[in-house]
Amino acid sequence: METQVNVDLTSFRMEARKWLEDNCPLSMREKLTDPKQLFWGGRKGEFYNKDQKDWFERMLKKKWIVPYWETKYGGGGLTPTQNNILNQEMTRLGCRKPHINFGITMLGPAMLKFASEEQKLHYLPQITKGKIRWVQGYSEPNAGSDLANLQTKAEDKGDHFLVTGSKVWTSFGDKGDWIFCLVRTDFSSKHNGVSFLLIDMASEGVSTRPIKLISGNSPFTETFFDSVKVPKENLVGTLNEGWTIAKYLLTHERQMIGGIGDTDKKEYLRDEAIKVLGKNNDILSDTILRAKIAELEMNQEIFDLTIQRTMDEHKAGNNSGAASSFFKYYGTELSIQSEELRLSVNGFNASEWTSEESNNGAQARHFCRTKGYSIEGGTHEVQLNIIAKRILGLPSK
Amino acid sequence: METQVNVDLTSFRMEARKWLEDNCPLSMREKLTDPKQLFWGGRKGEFYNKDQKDWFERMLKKKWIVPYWETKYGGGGLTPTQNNILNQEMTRLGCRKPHINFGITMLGPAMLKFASEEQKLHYLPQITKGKIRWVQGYSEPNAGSDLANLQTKAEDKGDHFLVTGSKVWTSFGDKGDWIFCLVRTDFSSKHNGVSFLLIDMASEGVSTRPIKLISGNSPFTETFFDSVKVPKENLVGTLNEGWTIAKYLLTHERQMIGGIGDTDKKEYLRDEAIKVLGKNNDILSDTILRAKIAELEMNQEIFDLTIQRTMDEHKAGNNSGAASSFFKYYGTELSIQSEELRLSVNGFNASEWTSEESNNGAQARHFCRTKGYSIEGGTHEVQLNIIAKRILGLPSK
Amino acid sequence: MALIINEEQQMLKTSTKEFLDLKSPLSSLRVLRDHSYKTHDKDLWMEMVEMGWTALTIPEEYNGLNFGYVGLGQVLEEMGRKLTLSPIISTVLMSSTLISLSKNEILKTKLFQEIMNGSKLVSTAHEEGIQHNPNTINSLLSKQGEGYVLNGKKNFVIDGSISDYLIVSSKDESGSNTMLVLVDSKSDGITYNNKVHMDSRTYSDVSFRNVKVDKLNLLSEENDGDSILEKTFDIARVGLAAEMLGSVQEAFEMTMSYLKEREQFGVKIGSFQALQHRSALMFGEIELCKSIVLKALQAIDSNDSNLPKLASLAKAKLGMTFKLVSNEAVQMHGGIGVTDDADIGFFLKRARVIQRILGDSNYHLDRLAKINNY
Amino acid sequence: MALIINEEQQMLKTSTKEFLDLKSPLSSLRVLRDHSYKTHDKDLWMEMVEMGWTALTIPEEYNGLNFGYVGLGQVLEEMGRKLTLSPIISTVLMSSTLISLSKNEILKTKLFQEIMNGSKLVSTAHEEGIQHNPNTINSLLSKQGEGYVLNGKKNFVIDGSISDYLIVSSKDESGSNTMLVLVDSKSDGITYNNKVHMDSRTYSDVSFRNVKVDKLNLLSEENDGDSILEKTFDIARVGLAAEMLGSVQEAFEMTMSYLKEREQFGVKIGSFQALQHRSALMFGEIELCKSIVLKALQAIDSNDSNLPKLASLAKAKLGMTFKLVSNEAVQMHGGIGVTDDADIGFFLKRARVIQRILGDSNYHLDRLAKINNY
Repeated sequence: METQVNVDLTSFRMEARKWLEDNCPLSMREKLTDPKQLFWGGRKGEFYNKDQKDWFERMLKKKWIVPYWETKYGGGGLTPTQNNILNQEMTRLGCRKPHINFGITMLGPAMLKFASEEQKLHYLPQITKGKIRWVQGYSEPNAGSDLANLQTKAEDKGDHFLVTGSKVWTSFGDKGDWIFCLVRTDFSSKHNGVSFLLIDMASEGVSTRPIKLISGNSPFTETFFDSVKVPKENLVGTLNEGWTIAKYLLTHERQMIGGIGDTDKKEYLRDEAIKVLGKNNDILSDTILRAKIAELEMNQEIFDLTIQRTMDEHKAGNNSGAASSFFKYYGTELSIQSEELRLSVNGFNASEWTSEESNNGAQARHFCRTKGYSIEGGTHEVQLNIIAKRILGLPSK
Repeated sequence: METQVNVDLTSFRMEARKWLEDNCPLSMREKLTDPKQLFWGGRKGEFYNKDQKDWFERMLKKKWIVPYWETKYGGGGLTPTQNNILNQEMTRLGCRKPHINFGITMLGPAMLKFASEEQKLHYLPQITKGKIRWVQGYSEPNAGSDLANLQTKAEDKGDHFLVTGSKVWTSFGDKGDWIFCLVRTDFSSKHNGVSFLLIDMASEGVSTRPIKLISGNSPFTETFFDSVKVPKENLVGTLNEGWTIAKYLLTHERQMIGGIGDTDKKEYLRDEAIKVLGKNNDILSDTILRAKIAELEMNQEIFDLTIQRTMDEHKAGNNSGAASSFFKYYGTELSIQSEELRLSVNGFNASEWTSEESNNGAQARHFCRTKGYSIEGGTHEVQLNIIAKRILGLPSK
Repeated sequence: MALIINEEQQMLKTSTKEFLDLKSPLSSLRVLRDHSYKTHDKDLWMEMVEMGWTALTIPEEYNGLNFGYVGLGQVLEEMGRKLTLSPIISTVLMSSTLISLSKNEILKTKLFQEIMNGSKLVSTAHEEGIQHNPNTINSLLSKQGEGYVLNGKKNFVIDGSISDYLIVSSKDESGSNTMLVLVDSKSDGITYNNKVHMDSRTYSDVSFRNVKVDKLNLLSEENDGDSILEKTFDIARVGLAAEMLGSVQEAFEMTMSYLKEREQFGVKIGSFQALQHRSALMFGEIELCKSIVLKALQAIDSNDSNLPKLASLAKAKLGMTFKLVSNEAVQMHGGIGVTDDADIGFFLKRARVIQRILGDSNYHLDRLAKINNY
Repeated sequence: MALIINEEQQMLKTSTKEFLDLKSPLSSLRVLRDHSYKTHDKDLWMEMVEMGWTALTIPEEYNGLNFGYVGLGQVLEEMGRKLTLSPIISTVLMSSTLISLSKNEILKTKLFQEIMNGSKLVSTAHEEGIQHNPNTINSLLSKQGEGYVLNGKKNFVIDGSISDYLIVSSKDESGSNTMLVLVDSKSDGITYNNKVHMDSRTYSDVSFRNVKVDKLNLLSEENDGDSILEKTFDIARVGLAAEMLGSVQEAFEMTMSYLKEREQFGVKIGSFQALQHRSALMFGEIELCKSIVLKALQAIDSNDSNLPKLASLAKAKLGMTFKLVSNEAVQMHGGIGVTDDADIGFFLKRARVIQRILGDSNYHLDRLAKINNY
């Protein structure tokens, strides 16, 4: 029996490998050099080039945009093990993801857990086809990490909610189609009066304003709701209990930002340093930088092992491992430190901001962008609070 | 006029130098290798050898045990500038301090500020003669850094107080003669009900128990007061307002522990490292340790400059400088880090604990001892709280 | 291989914990120390032997339990929690490992049997400087008649004061081959300078002066001395890391309990956010430690060619984390933490000694960079 | 010398602050940046010239103010608070300093006058790699007829896009002498690649191809090129540290204000103990920074032979502290801190660029170790 399963998995692996080799255009196996090379889909979605279009459409036809969802929801129906094998094969070949969407990574998992069957059958297949580009709306101008202080309100008007307020830090809000939102439906209690609502951003009264970051780019917007009518059936889960869904989603977001599930091929800072700085008596010429790189790479390597261990424990039904807050904290911290060291390695070149040679200051801008990682999806401080209180059980005052 | 002052100071310097050269025995100019080489005085005070005795007695005759106190209190009557010059000359020759006593460094300054003239005339001359070894008693078993929670009580019995309770972390309580104590004289308020009392440790009902530290040594005791009668005239300052004196004294203690006023000649960790580890291509063979030593020595050097700057600002009547909490924190932190690195430098030898070659584990024990520095005299955490609140004005909850 | 321990390994870990909770609580260390720094409790050691701890890593063909190093790692981790004094590091982790890599089958069979039945203790003598430095061997093994004579000095021999045999590294007369020989610790020409260190354990400086060595006592053949030694060191580094992992967790847990218990300024000190954040950071570091220790232990059992790198990752990371956690543990215990009455200080002291054995964190960070060619 | 500034220096500092508060608030940087990265405000520069800032360090014999580097340091510190864009680093701190060390009296008199009256800007061109490396000079100054021709490439020339003159380091044909020459920036054979960096300032890569140099334009004599360059670098490092000190203090104070203002979870975020402790640690580091900057500035004016060590201490310490404080400042500002709307991010960006100029903290820690012979 066991043997039969292994045989099946091996043949699945071989088939997947062959299919990917046959269908993934060579240019779609190269390292990403520009965010535009990712296809986000949705009403305004445009393909970057023909290879990207082919790749998306072939994967779509194969039902491998979201390979592990059930087929009735438009997924590929793969088992977790098959899905893992597919991921491994894609990583091996260096295949880019055919489609990126918060609908897949965030809303989908939440809907699978909390939505009605009707809602699932309506929304999930659209997500697997890349038809809707989803945006998330949690934070508000004066709430920041303090979600209990949400002010955007949804008034019950019989057949619809009337939504008024604003959200900040909505990722690519100006490019999205629909937003999943936390709104206040009851002001009498803090955590319980919040609901989880899906809003079409084409509705009257919705507008956005880009937020320019210190990197000079605008991956986020502010989104305004001015008496927006939202049908009642767009409520996911129980009224006033959106907090449960939000917590579930934040966990997913933390893992995403923390870098879990990243299928990029590894690039080592040390190789860049050797190339740029050279060696002296067989060791990197800057011995102080060398020690810092060694320590960073030690932690990166052990962090990767820790993700693996946690997944393996999870598979073995043992959830004693570290929490998502730790992964969010540590994963982002390593990214930040890595970009800081990369600046040291590349010296005068690293801080260029506009030249063509520097790809419009890609490195410096990326460095700046990482400074947001320790803030988005719950600040470093909030993660440490969560670890201290929920995992370590340290008392409140 | 200015010129005359300079001439006088120069001649004072020359006289002091000559006197020290003539009177300080050569062995009293060597680096301390054993705490016993310090003379603490008091009833049980014993001289380590004849040179130590000669040195103390000559300085005593010269009135330079406490050179900067007024002559009516037994001091040498030197101006601050003269005292500085004397210190410089002593450092130049490497002269050991002839006498160490908390009476000089802690109680004395507090008495000069808060005691009655009668008390000053009674106690200070004894201090300048090394007749009383003073001990301090602030902390209590369940108070730690929280002085407002003191429980040792002094009941008013008409002509005397009746003191009951206990103190911990009394330095060398088993070797001391008198203790200056914070006692509670009013339980109705926290800060205001505390008084500052001098107690003869030979009184009936006083007992001590040594506290053994992780270093294996016992520089502290626990001191117990079992219905001890203390004459009313032993109260210093106003009844119930001992807190003011305590705060003033803590400031002095912090500066002491933080290393201000240390006249020892500098020893550099780098020299030890070069000797022990050797070089490779002209740089220290362990390049990682080299970077850590360089960073530590950078901070040590700049910390010394910061002490100097603060003193110079003080002299110039400008007190905008850093507070004692910062000096206590940073000075002790540097000592701790320095001992940690010294362990790395000396490898297997550093952790020896009992052998003769290692001078009964002097290095390892000293390392252990430094771990107390960040706790005594207000923990690191308390110092950071004080800086945040009093200097930076950050709000309380 | 999944990064988890299997059921058998978990059972071993649990039974070890139960055994040590009962027979060797943290307080045992204090008792032995206060008895003139006794090296270990001999009866307890025989119980450990009976439980098969000395046989765990020995292959079945030599009547061992063949439980592997992941298994031994669980035992060491639990012993790290109690800071248990025993000859397991010297005899099992180092010497038995070295012996298993030798091709001297006669000696191997004999020594394995003596180690498994608890009749003999064995130490390796390999350090010659005051820092771990595997590349410096000045001890000399010269031919004399049918056999050899050994001359040289070794430092910091773990359990050198109690072992029955010493395995000594030396160079042959050509200066190019590393020779590993077994000598009876009572042989003529061997002198000991036993030194108690801050972790209350005894380490010996050992001098060899014209010590006779029978040719049957050679554990290395021509050319394999270095590789045996290097592999022994890597395996031992991982085992030490496993011990440190136990110590780190125990010190951390004791501190978390203290934070939940101790009151100051009218509240539990564990409610202070600054201490909470520092605790959360330690939690994260310890999670990392667990992963690298297990990965490295698995690498030994699976004969993974990445062992040198993983061993250095484990020893470097655990060294840093043990230092951090033992410092924070003492600091968070406040005044009581620096008194000898409190047990928490034992972790501070052990951290500083075990850090140096077979290379401290600086050594292994440097080695990692060298392994990665920079 | 007492480690305090005197009354005159304090007055200069105060008047500089008042002037910049009015004429060059932090927002000016944004305005210039948003005008296609304008290098500076020319009218404002002329006002600075009129206030005598370009004459501060020039001796009286050349009609300068002879106010010394402690004085210039106060101006730079205040400019660091506002991140003011101006040619003061290139023209005054670096070039005027270099000129003052030259023995070419004719050129010196002329250049000092032009710098003091604001008619000319001068840049030094000395970097040839992507890291500061004073020991690598491949640019070549060859004899040609009565004069010379210059060939080579220089990187990261501060204000290279606007200066009227460039002072260029090169080697003579023997390869052993370092030559410092003044060239007109518009000379034939000079080409520029101007690059905006993350601090919104423009730095130029400059190529020299057979550029004619009159022998009267030599700023170095035989053998003194290296020492002039080295001393210029050390003085400039201290000046940069003074600028960084201003930036560090401003970023810290803005953050403390924010902590006292911003509410979250119903309380001021400045009441969170974890943030308080991190703030207190920054306070301490900044206190240290103040001491070393003043000490190093005084060392310039008193011709202290310890200048190299003090300059490296200053640059290393300020580099580390500016990094720490700018990181913490952005982090403590939370979401708003990473938006372009907030000014605090400007400090983050400036920290990363000024860190690299004339050696980053790693460079100077290494240099400190070398100065102390290890």
